[in-house]
Amino acid sequence: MNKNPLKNSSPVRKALTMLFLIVIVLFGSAFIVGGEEDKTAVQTEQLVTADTSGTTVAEDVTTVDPQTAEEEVTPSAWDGVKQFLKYTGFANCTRGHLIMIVVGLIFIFLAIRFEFEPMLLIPIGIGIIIGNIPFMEGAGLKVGIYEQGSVLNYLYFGVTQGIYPPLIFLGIGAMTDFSSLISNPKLMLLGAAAQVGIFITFWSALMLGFAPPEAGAIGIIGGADGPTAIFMSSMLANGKNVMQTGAFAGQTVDNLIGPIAIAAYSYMALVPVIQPPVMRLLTTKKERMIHMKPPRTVSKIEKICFPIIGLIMTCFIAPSALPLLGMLFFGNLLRESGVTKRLANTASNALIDIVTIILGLTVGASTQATVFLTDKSIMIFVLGALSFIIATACGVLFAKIMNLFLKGDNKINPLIGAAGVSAVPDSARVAQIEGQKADPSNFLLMHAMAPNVAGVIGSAVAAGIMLSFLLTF
Amino acid sequence: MNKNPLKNSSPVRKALTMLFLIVIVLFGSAFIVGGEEDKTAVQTEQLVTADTSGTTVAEDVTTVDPQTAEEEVTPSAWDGVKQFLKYTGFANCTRGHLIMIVVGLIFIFLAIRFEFEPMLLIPIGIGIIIGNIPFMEGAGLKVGIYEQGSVLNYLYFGVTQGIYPPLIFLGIGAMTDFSSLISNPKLMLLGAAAQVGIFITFWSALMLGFAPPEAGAIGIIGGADGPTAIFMSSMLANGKNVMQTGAFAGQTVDNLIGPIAIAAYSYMALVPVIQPPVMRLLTTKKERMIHMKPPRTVSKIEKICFPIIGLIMTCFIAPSALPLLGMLFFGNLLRESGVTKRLANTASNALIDIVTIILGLTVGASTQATVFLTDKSIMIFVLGALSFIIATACGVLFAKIMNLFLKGDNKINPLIGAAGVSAVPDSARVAQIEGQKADPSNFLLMHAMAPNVAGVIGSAVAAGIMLSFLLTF
Amino acid sequence: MNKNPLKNSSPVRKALTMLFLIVIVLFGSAFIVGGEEDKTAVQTEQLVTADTSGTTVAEDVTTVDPQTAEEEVTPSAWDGVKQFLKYTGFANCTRGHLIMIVVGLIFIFLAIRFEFEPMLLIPIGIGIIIGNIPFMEGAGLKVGIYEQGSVLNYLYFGVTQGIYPPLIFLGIGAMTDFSSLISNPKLMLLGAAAQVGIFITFWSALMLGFAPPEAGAIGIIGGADGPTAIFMSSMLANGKNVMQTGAFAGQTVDNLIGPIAIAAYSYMALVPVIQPPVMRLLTTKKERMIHMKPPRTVSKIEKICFPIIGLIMTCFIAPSALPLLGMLFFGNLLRESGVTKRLANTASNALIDIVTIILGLTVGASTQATVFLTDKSIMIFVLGALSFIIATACGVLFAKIMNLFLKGDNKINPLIGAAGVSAVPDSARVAQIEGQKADPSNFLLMHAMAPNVAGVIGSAVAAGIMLSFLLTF
Amino acid sequence: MNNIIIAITWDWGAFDSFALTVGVVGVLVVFFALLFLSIIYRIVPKLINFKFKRRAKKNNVAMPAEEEILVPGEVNAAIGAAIYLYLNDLHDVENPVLTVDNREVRRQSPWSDKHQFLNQNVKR
Amino acid sequence: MNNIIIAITWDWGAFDSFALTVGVVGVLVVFFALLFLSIIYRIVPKLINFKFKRRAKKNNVAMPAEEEILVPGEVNAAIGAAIYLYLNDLHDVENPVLTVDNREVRRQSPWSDKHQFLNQNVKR
Amino acid sequence: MNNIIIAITWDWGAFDSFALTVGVVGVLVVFFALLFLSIIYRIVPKLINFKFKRRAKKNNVAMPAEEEILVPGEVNAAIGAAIYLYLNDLHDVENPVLTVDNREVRRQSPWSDKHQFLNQNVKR
Ligand code: NA
Ligand code: NA
Ligand code: NA
Repeated sequence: MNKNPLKNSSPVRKALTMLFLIVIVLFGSAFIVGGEEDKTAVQTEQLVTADTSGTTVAEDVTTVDPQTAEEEVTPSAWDGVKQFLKYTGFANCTRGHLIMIVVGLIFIFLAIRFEFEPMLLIPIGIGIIIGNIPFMEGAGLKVGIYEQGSVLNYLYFGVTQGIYPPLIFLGIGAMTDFSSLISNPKLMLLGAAAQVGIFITFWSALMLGFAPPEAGAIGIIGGADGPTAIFMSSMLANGKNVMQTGAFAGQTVDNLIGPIAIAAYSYMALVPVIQPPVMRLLTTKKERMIHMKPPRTVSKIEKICFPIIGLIMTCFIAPSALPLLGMLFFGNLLRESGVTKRLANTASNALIDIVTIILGLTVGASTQATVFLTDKSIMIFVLGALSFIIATACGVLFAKIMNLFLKGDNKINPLIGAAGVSAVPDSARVAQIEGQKADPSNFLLMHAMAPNVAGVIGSAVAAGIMLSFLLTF
Repeated sequence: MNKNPLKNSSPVRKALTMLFLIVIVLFGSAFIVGGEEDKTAVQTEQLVTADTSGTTVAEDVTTVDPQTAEEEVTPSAWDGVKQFLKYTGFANCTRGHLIMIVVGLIFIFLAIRFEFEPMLLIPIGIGIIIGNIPFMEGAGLKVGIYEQGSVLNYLYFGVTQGIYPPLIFLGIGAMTDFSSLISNPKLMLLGAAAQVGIFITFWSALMLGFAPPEAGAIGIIGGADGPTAIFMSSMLANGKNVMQTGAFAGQTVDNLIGPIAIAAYSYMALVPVIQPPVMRLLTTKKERMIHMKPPRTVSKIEKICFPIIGLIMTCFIAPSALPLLGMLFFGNLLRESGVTKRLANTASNALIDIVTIILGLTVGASTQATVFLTDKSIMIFVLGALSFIIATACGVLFAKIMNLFLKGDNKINPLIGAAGVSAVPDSARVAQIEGQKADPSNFLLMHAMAPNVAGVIGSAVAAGIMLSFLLTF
Repeated sequence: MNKNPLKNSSPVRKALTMLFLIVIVLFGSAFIVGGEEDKTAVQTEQLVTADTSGTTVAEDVTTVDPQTAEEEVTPSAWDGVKQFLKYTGFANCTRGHLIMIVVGLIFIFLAIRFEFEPMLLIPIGIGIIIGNIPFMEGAGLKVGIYEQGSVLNYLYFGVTQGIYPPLIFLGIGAMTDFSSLISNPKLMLLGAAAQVGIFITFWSALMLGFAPPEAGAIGIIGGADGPTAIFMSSMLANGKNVMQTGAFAGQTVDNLIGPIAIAAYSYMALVPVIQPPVMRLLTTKKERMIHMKPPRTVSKIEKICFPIIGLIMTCFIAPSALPLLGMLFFGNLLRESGVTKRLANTASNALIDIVTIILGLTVGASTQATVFLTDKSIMIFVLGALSFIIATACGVLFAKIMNLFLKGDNKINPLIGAAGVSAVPDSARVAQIEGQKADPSNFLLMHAMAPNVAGVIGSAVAAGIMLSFLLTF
Repeated sequence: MNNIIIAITWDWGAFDSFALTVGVVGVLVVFFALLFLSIIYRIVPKLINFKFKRRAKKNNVAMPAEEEILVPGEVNAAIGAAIYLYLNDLHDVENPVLTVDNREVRRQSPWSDKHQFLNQNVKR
Repeated sequence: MNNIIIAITWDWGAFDSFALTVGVVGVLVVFFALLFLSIIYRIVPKLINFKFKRRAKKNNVAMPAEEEILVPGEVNAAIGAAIYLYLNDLHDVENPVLTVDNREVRRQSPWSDKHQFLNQNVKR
Repeated sequence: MNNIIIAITWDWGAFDSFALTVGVVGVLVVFFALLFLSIIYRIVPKLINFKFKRRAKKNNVAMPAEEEILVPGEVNAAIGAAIYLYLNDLHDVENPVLTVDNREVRRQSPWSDKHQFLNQNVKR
């Protein structure tokens, strides 16, 4: 029984609510951009922020020159009050800050209201708010995530250097059961097919004017793995590398870690909204009704061999993916060895939780309006959506192609192809739900887990290949 | 039933024991300062250290020149023994080291014997001992907390850069229930009133000759929040900032992190000793007997909104408090969102414990006698006590003022005003205990929790304001 | 009942299997070293790697010049494929990589098959594999542990700076019960006797041509404490210190952290194989049958005093051991104080697990073939075995000497002398097992725990003394 | 350290206008910030209730009148008793003689798993 | 940020041979890597079984025919029902009114142990 | 690495007086340090007992004679049996065929919560 009348919404209603919120924000921000006199548009957006922005607007927004701030330490108490006011968020607030705060609130709302990946969206959402509390930049307050010596800057170090993603992969490895994949290895190909989206997005990004390393980092959004996307962008689009080849020689890549991470996590959270239409469009009802034969059981020794073989094989092929795949398979060996349960537990609980909290917070905070709200960010969001849709389509279509060569009860339900984008375990759940819509007695979840986890491996391999081409660009 | 005859002591006896110990130490150290022949005074202090110091004194204390030490690698085994002895703690021991080791032992004793904040006093106490094991400074042994490259120095980095306090606030947020405050918001003002102590101490410190940034960091001791005090001193009194204004222009601030942290935690542990006399002095028995009406229940949605609103509001007012308040409210949202219990658990268990252990240890170790035992440290202790007393008084008095405007069963028991100093949850417990002394049927604890947690917010806001004035001093 | 026919092997069979594996590897590697045409030898070694190395060999191993790699970004797709292939592990693989991967697999095999210290051998084993995935060094891929900016390099920082070992000692302290030692302090001398092995190995290493600081770090392998060995080598044989005395003046010490750590952990895991023959050789059956009188119970206050006294005493004697012993006794006080169980739990669970995972992984990965497979590494392994054997012998013999002075039921079973090498708790278990072989009614475990934990303290003291002599060498 | 002679010089001159400003502005801002917050927290529940009530009316669902769920006096007294007992109990600390802590049953440990296990058996 | 006018310029020229190479090589390598892995994982169980069977024959122990332990249809259906119920249940979220979380009983805490404990007593 | 030819040169000359000093001083200091500690730990319990006894006498409370609480032989034997069984049991390792680990019931996870939960249902 539903005790909470707010919660019994269908996916359609979820999608509508979400789109509604996005439209309001874009609409609102367009108004704000239009002129100061339209500021009231912000106030209607969200109950909670109404007061905030109301108060904000009421304040006298005076811009200050930080250089002169120090000289103004003045004799009278009233001047003291004025000086204090110059440092408040009210005095330093811009439209961008307000837009981003609203975006953060929407993230939190989606996480709590619809339970879209709450472990990720709540830290990111609150991070967006924290990163967009306006403060006087350049005054040495050590508050902003981009200010040397600030706490957020120290915590952000693990993002910019790509340290957190491998630690998260360690935890993922320690909590992932690869049995489905081991029992039916051919489903691994579905995880490969979905990676086509990565490369098509890479091309699209190139044609939209991004430099190749940036385009590579953007493409990986389609891999639907937050940690992989952050790792790639910290390597390729980190605002530090200087390119040496072709038309971009001598230029420094942009720092796109923030937009790429936010896009990747946003779309991962929105998998239950994005994938179903694509899946239904590309499959017939008959295909969606295909029952797959139950997977065989997997012996302990197979489970132990899996991470070891996987590590050696994939890393010989793409050594650049070592930090990700090495940790993933390491975690899985801790889990499956049977003699290190204790370490696997810590890796998949305390360690991954701590890293998730800090990673989410700092990735969110890296969206500080003054550096985040650019054309590039918006293009990255568009490309990310494209990437997800193509990846889903490729997974589904490849399953249909495989079916041409498979007979009888070996046939694959093409819905599970969509799970190849990873976004573990949401896209596998989407396959299960869509399968049950076609035939309530159809249980695809376990089958969908195979391409789902293969997608994680596939994206990491793709990332490794990209890195070997683009790191030395 | 009390099985342990050592434990059934009244607060008065506790206070006396403690004062007795402090007197002995000061007395003892005075004697030691007086001359080498009085060394025996040390030996009577503590059963456990008796042997230690006895042995110490028996050794031939030869001071060595570290520069010449290397040349003395000599042919005979006896010279080798002598060289080894030069490196022992016995050879490098000074009175200061012994005094501080005794102080560390007292901290541990208080923690185990009276359970005064054991989670803080034991790490700090053992840290004081570890930081005062005498060693040959400057010989490159990488032992001391102030020696580049030593393990303690690496762990201390999180203190000097103010990284640990926000992480602790994250955990505090994740374990704090703000219901009492939400159900009776007017009690928040008591948490504001108690912060007056901060500013009065700031003034006093100025008049004792501290530079304004140092005075600001000292004042915050009255906020009764260890993490806030450490964060403030790492920002303002870190031994690195160069002042640019007024009479102190060109001077570098002193590094007062150690004394401020030790003072803050000591007084927080001593809240059950310091506050009751002040509370009884300022209230009548009739006032202490006031019963407050039970708080209303608080809905889940209110609890979710609380941290979000609190974060935006307080940080707009004092952006410099963002690292503290941002993390506090982030942790609270993890707790209250209902969808991230797992993260809240890790933040309030593994994460806060790890940080507490390392923070306590390094703060303790930073009291290395050669840098800690100065006039300034002693003045800071005196100012800290003053600060606590004033803060308690202000909280109590403000509750009495509020009562002038409140009627009937809305009246506030002024005892809970003392809880406004924070020191969560000890000062709330003190209010409960004092209330029950006046009327055993009076249960103030839940009411006292409101100003108690408001005090945390209030101190952080006060810290933010101080920072915006003093960081650019 | 033994369900798994693979598991019911006697220690002898264990030893044989292990020796067999080692022989195969050495044999195989000798063949590989002999010439390219013998590569097939590798393929027969291990079922799992058979495919790997098979594939490897089949590839065209072309060595590339990293400097020219960038210029070869070429127009045709085929050139692109070739460029990609140059970056694969297949193209960069050497015999050394394959040998080390096989060694890693053996570690994992031993851990899972015989449960030899699995918590250490699995992270180290997988670390060895990860560290020996071949990649193009110097191309800026940020993959290798010795490449600045790579994730492994960041994690390795805690090894090279000696930060992890003290944190592990904190956890060990928090999980060690020193009761046996407190109840029978004279057994502490057995923990001292076993340290003779350290100094004899130090001499041997000197005579094999190692510089004194390197020899000191190698000697500590005989202390049978992985963390102590890593800490020592990070201080003395870190590839950074420049020596200033004697024949080695002006030379930089070698970086021996990897080989020393691997040797220490390998032999710790092999304690059940190495110690029994030595123990049986040096004792008569009658001696092995000695029953010891049960230890007295220990009061809580004694347990609290133990770490405090131990910390002050040992660190006054050897201040350089402070990071290790300080943390060990700190952890133990957290455990025994009775008021900080929560912190002790975290230190002995989440914290030690996280550090163990990362330490094991990076120590393993530091065996990258291109820096690890040297004469020195092999000599270190030989010296390490020597060290363990001498330490075991000294412990046993010293127990026999003590028996000359003890009467009646105070006599010590010399088997527990072997537990003085530490390797907690494996060498205590070995004493128990050997004792029961002589007399099934003899239970030495609790008695053996006393020299066992004393061995930890003894090695740390020995390390401190070494440091005070050799850090300024 | 050497002989500690604390030279306390109380300098009223240091209490300049800057000090005054910081103190006064500080106190006022802290006060008004928390006053402001307390007002908002007074308003928010009403807004939420308003929204809920409207929704409830639309759905013909009876909403519980939240404000009225007050803990009655007797319950409070019982709770008080519990607290009292707890606070008294707090200082009932363990016998200083050997305590066996059976609660800490850890299954595995890199350093002392078997050790722990065996110890527990032995002590019991 | 200022007025955001997204200037999208779609430049086919950027799709040069390098881009083509990266894309094509990338897709192919990912595909063949996973194909390769899937083949290996198809082979490994057979090797393992072979080894076990030989060993089992030597020891005269009957090995369970692993491949045949398949979950029958009815079990699968039952599991399906469980999943179905679970998925439906997932959105049965708590009453928005006060929830007392008794599960989080922490014994000790540096900042709020007694506080936690007392709160729990009080709310119950 | 290339061809590993271990050139072992045993140089007695390296065993100079410095080496001798370090070794001898090291062994002696370790030995005396632990001897010293063992003496202190022998003394401390007596001091504690003395203090307690004096206090007990003052309070007329009978203190348990701690030293005499010795575990009797039979108990020790029983413990031994338990250890013996445990040590034997240690190598009774799980069936190599599929093991379902029901113990690891995690309630929430950022990456695999529902996945975990569903898996558990499915496997059961
Ligand atoms: Na993927
Ligand atoms: Na406070
Ligand atoms: Na040892």
